[in-house]
Amino acid sequence: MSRGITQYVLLRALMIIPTVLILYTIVFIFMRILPGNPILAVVGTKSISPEQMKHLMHLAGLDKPLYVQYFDYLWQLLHGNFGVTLAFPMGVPVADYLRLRFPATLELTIWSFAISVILGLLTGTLGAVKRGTKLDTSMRLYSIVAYTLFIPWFGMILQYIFGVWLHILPTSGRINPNVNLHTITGLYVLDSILTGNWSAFVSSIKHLILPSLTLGIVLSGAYTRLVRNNMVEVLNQDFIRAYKARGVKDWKVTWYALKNAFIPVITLMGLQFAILLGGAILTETTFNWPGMGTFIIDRIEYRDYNAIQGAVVFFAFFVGLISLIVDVIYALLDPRVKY
Amino acid sequence: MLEVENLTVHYFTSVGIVRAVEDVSFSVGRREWFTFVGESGSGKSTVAQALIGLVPPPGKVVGGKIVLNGRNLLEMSEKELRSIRGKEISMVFQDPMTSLDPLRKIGDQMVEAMTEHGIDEEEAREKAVRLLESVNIPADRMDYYPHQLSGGQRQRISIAIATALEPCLLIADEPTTALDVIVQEAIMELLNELKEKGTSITFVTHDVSLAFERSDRIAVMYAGRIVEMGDADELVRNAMHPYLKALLESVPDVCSDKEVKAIPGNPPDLRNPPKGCRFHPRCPFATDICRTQEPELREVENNHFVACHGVV
Amino acid sequence: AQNKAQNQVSSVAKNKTSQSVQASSVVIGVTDKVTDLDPANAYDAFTWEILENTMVGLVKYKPGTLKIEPALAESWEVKNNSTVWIFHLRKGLKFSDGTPLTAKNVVWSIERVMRIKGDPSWLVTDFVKKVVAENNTTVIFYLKHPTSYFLALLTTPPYYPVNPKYSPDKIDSDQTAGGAGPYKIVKFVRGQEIVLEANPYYFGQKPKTQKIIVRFYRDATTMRLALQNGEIDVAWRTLRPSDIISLEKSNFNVVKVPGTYIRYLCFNVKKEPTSSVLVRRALAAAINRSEIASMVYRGTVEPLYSLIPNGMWSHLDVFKKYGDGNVKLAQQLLEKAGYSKSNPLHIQLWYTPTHYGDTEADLAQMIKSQWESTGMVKVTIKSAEWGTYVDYARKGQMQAYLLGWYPDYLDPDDYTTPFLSSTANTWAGTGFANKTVDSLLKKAQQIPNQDERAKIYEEVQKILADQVPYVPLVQGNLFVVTKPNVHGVTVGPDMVMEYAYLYRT
Amino acid sequence: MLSSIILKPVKAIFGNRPGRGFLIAGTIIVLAVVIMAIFAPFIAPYNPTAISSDTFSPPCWKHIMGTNRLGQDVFSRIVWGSRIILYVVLVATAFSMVLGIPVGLVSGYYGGKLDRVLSTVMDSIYAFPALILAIVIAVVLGPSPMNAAVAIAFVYVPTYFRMIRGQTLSLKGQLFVEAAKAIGARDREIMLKYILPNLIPTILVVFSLSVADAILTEAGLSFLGLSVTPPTPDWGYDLRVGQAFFLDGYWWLVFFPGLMIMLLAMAFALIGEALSERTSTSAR
Amino acid sequence: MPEMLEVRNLKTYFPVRVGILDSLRGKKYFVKAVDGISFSIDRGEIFGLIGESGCGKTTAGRSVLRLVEPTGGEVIFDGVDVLKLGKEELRRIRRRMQIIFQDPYASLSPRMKIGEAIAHPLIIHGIADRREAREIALRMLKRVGLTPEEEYYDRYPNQLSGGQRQRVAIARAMALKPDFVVADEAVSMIDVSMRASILELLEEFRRDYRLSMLFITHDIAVARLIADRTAVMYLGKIVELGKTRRLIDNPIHPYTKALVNAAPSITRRERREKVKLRGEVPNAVNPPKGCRLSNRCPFATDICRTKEPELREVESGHFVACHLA
Ligand SMILES: Nc1ncnc2c1ncn2[C@@H]1O[C@H](COP(=O)(O)OP(=O)(O)OP(=O)(O)O)[C@@H](O)[C@H]1O
Ligand SMILES: Nc1ncnc2c1ncn2[C@@H]1O[C@H](COP(=O)(O)OP(=O)(O)OP(=O)(O)O)[C@@H](O)[C@H]1O
Ligand SMILES: [Mg+2]
Ligand SMILES: [Mg+2]
Repeated sequence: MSRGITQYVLLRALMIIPTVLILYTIVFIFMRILPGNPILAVVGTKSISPEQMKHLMHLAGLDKPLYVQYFDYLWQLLHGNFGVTLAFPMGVPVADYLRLRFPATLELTIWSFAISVILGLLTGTLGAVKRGTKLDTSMRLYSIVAYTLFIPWFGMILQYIFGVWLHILPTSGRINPNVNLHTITGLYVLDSILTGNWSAFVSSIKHLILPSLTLGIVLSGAYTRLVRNNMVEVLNQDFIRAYKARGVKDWKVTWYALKNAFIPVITLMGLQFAILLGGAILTETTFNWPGMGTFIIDRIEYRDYNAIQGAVVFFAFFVGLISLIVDVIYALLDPRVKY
Repeated sequence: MLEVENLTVHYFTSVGIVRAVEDVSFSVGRREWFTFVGESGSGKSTVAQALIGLVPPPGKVVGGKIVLNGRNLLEMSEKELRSIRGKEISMVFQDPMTSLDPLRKIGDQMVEAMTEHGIDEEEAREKAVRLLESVNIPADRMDYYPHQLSGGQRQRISIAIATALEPCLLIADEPTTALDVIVQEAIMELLNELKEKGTSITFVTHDVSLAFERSDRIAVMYAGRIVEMGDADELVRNAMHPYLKALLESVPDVCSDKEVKAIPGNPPDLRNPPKGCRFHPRCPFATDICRTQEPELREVENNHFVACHGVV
Repeated sequence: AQNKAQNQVSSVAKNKTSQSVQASSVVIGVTDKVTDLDPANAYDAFTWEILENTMVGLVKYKPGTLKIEPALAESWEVKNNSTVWIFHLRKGLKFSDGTPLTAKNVVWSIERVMRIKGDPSWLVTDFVKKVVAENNTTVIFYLKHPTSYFLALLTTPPYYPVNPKYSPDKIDSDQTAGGAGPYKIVKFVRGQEIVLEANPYYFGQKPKTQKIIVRFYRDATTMRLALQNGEIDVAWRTLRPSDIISLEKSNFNVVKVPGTYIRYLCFNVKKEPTSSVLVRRALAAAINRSEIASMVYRGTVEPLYSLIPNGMWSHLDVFKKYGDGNVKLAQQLLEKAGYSKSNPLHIQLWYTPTHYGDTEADLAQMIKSQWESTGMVKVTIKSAEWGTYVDYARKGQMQAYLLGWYPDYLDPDDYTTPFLSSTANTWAGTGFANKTVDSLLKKAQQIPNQDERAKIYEEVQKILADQVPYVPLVQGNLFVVTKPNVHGVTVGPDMVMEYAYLYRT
Repeated sequence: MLSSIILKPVKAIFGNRPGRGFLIAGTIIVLAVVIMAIFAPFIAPYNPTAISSDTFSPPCWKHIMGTNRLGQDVFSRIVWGSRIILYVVLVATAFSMVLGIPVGLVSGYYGGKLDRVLSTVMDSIYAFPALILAIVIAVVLGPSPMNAAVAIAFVYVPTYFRMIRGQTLSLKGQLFVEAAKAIGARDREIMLKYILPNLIPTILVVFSLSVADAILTEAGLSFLGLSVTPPTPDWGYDLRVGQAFFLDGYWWLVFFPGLMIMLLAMAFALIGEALSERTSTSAR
Repeated sequence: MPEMLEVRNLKTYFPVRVGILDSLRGKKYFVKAVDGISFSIDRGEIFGLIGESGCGKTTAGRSVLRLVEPTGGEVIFDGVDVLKLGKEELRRIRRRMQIIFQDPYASLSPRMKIGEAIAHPLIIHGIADRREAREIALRMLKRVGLTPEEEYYDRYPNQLSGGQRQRVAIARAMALKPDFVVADEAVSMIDVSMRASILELLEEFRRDYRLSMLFITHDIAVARLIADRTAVMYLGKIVELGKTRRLIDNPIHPYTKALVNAAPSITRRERREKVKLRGEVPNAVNPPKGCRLSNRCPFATDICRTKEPELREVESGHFVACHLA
């Protein structure tokens, strides 16, 4: 059994490859459809001799035919190398940026994820248990309203209330710059715990609250809906009535129902994580969060091919990894799954 | 032992009130096998669920009494009810595929049914093993998940769980409908043994042959009402209600070459049941009074109840 | 401009006297980025600011002025018709990590720039033929042609000696070893912050504040919030006009610094319909600079009537002859060019959305509205991301488009040659070429006498206003907004803030 | 709660059925916005792009939603802005339906290698953060409503494809399809006459939910400046510009555009929710 | 009576869905749903096929019509081997071979008016144009008792009860005037009170059209009522075949005995001989060696566990596959 599962995990991991390849190809094609290139973005409005232009293009490897560029980059990727940036500044390994930016996004998404799941479970369960009542309708409405909140708008309103008006929470950044934090993982909360840095801990938590609340609430809507609907379905199943007919306590029955309702929710989580990453872009923009989202937007301005390709490939890989984890959790939780 | 009087259950759905069960009265004695038989939608399951207080929303018991061993279940608090469920009254459901929690080992589910009623874990485990053996399932299946067992096995486990605390009343709602005849036969045997041991059984089925083959007493339901009730032998020999007569004539039999006769028409829509006797649109003997006045369930002979204006 | 700058310095001086308890660190917020810590490749205004605070060249501007004063070099001599420049270094110079700094380091660093051929390398290679270290303290430059403004060039980062830790022949973007400036870099996190500490080996005055933290913000709003929340002490480049105005109202100190960056509109003189000089003049006349300054920039910029900024010698308000928002003149000119209300001029106006800040779209809208107020123009606004925009410009694919200019060195030459010399202006894509202008500009580069040069530049500006390949719009001011307890804001006309004078009580 | 504000009047008319209340509320909002878009010239009191000196006027009788930094009337911009968002979203949705539905249908019906390749590609795109992909595409294509529509369409094709393919797969296994085969129907007839009509409820649900999603994506793109060029009024873009002034107390610059985005997305989501409840209950 | 259909050694195997591990290892398993069955049906005859759930009855019926591709064997319909036909020929022959499914809820498209559902096959086969097809459909509706037919024509399936839907399904099949019909559990999902009428309807069609029918059921009582001859299936094989009454009243194979014995009956209130099978139906992926019933049969001997019994004629027209018969 346990050998089975490791093999399953390994094989399932192989399935990430086509996903990454497909996204790389899409981005590669799109990035090169239209004029402009990173070197021009760097040179900008300065006069530069054709020789120097050529020199710079050569440095960046952009003088090669497109298909060569395509496979060159793929070849690099195979060696775990994301290439170097092509603009502002040139030549910095993209991996350095990812190492710097990704933990920020990860920290934001993890917290938002936790918030959305907890909120979703609470509201969804509440709605399902009280199905058909006003409370249920409210919860269903909550799910819709939350889901359709426009992230920057909602974020700004929170900023206004808690940052400007009440003045109790910071509205941008990840940590107070005057706090010195020795980073290990790049996840500030974790780092401050690891290094026993109390003030960094407080500061990073404070900075996390608004962005993760924004993103978390928005995404909780989808969970509310799914949990509620699954719960309603599960609660209508015979085994739930069978539990009750055996005199099992209500909270236990609800818990078992929740466990069953949770199984399909797990599948959603993989996809939801992708949406979370998308939402993170807007959240990062609104809260000046130095993560992947803002990185990608910055890099796009300069047509930094390598950086965008690298970021997309990395994201694709990460999303693949998440869905792998989700599948494994699913397989572990649901005894019916065959692998 | 169980006395039900004027039980009425309605489903308050968004498209109208479904009068699933109306004015149903019956009693089940000790060691008795009492069967509800009727077509789909006639309200059998609703009665069964009402007995144990588990009518699913939007259904509500709107009237009547359910007296078990002298106590009216409808007046009990949720907590009291819970303490009775599983211990004095328990239930087996129709679909063995869905009546066990797919995520938990069957052993755990069995044990829980007992520990919830104050039996300690160890004892419960031992008892669970014995119970499994009593329904002919090897004890090592304790660690199996429901999907690893066949439908028949699952249904036997459901029965084992339901009878773990030796309740005096076991409600079985079509426990064999999803199963094959050979398995069905085994389950019926099992229920019969339980009855012999002293459990009363309230059985629900749409299979007329099955109902009449096994039961002591039978209530025939039509559109939410009992139309005829009495000893099984008596009813076969001396069916009085036109519906039951027609029903018995429409069922083919393995053992005889009798011709079957179809019943004309369709079952009524319970949201909007026919006025008067609910069977009158399909009844060849219907008279004016049948169209206007609802017949009451009357005892026509000793222990033989019929609800028909045509029966004197 | 010089006058204003001096006022600035005197206020700095006043602040200096009232010393009380000083904090050991000041946090500065910016929306710019440090792109590249290698002076061989860095080529944007804010990165140069960091480089100028952590490195220093042979000469530098006197804080807050256009006057050049000695830095690493104590003195210098000019020979051979401004083609040989000899510099004498101070003794006992050290880099910020204590490594001795000699003439050899200076030469090595400049040769490194020439070797690497990075972006700003032309500031060296276009002028310097050879640079040699005569001995440990003497550096001699041999120039390609007489260059009257060589000292101005020397103040730019490509000429700064860098720590020998820099890779000798590769761009070293993340190198924090720095040079010999007043500060050294102790921490650099891309996109987040850079932390500076006073350089104990600096030859000049000790900085007022031991530690400077610069935080990078993605946009002005978040930076402003950070200032309001007390996360930063100084909000530096670039707040939006609206932010500055409202911050000033709510008790923050706002220091206005005249800038030397200019905004202008380009016309493609080779492409219909802007190939017609009448059209170009008409469109220039329809532009209302004061309306732009007040509505788009909310009074934070000054109208500009020439490419050479106000306050720089030789500046002439040559575009005043068209007036501001002179709809009548515009209509006349358009009619002459054959357009009318029923046959309006159709034109595309391009801008780039992020490179020049959020106000850019408003600027485009404003110009559209002004042009259309003639009733004879129909404007379509178009935009492209910077990388594409630049490509379109170079290829001459746009008709009318907005650009801006940050000077590389402070001399009228840098505001004329790159725009008007037909060999140097290919980047701008206007296609403007004029033999007279070409030869005038060449001449001005070689004459050492400033008055004679000024005459030539005046003449060039007149041709510019006549031909209208560019329409100067506004000249930027810079604003520093600080908490009330922050003093010593010092920004020179090169728009670089000198952190060494900054302190907080 | 909000529920009572929206549902109360609806309930008063249509009774106590949340599904129906949702449907009605959603339809009303959508209709209102559509009417706003169609009759914009008659509804908007001012030219939405006209610059005036009456800047930053707070909501008042003259300007019910105030004016912005250029003195443009916010309400007029909101009214006209509905055109852009509807246009982009509907064009995008039409594109992705036209691509996603037939391909999903054929792919699911025939299965085989092509199906596997298509599914892998679609799943990959689907699993990737849609907004990020849309941003990359929109930036590259340049800001214009059509390009934004293309970018959005691209990322939503997989939504339709997967849904349709999945449904087709399950319908394909249903008895009535087998029955159609048994009466001798051709593949094309089976797909068009037996499967497609049964996909319509799903399509409607996916349509409303993905339109709700696309509205937010469009708003996201224009918030990042990738959908329209000024002075074209657009909710997402106006919100973005308003952000700069929001904290100075000019709340109306942000509040109204954001509210409209939410309302419109919510309207479609309400419809989708109601429809999906309907299809799931009418299933049996 | 001439033979309408002859099935020879029909086999249908299904690949079993495996986890990705096995699929990548290239392992394949098959459910031998139908594993070599032979029988023939005469013109106008109703041939019953009974057995427990999962024994392969439905698969047999679908294989005969090639709604699933059989793995092997022959299906001779009116002299033609159906399994050898090309796609278009198959489509054409389907006019003459129809099927009625078990689940009346699923066998009609929920989005198609029932009138159209009946008319469509006529149009497909070019038997009638649109208007004529409507006429015929209306006639069929009346014929199966859905009157007023004009009103029923425009209804959708969800507006009908199960019994009514089954009538529609029958009307659809019969509209083509087929020679042969597979009725797969045609009454098992219908309300008790309606079953008899459906059975009557099928009887009528058989009489009127001289229809041959493969009548699949798990209800022995129903088989007894309607089938002329009956075959009993167990795990993909026919274990006993003969005249229905003879088979039910005097079963020979232990499995048939158990089956008949287990069937409930109103008139018989106690069991006859107790033939009890042990355990459960084994997995069809991996059936027992020898006789497939050997692990459950109370009479099993060594030969049963090693050698597979042939279907032998023990009396005229009565076949049994049991070593002990
Ligand atoms: N949850 C519910 N909501 C609304 N109506 C219901 C619900 N459950 C049952 N009903 C209706 O109540 C009536 C009686 O249903 P019940 O399930 O008791 O019938 P039954 O005799 O058990 O039928 P079956 O043989 O199909 O199980 C039916 O008309 C049914 O449609
Ligand atoms: N399409 C299929 N793919 C894989 N296995 C199948 C398929 N159809 C049927 N089977 C399997 O083949 C075996 C026989 O199934 P079939 O449906 O023919 O049995 P049946 O006798 O009709 O049973 P029931 O009484 O439940 O209808 C079963 O084990 C079933 O799981
Ligand atoms: Mg029931
Ligand atoms: Mg079957």
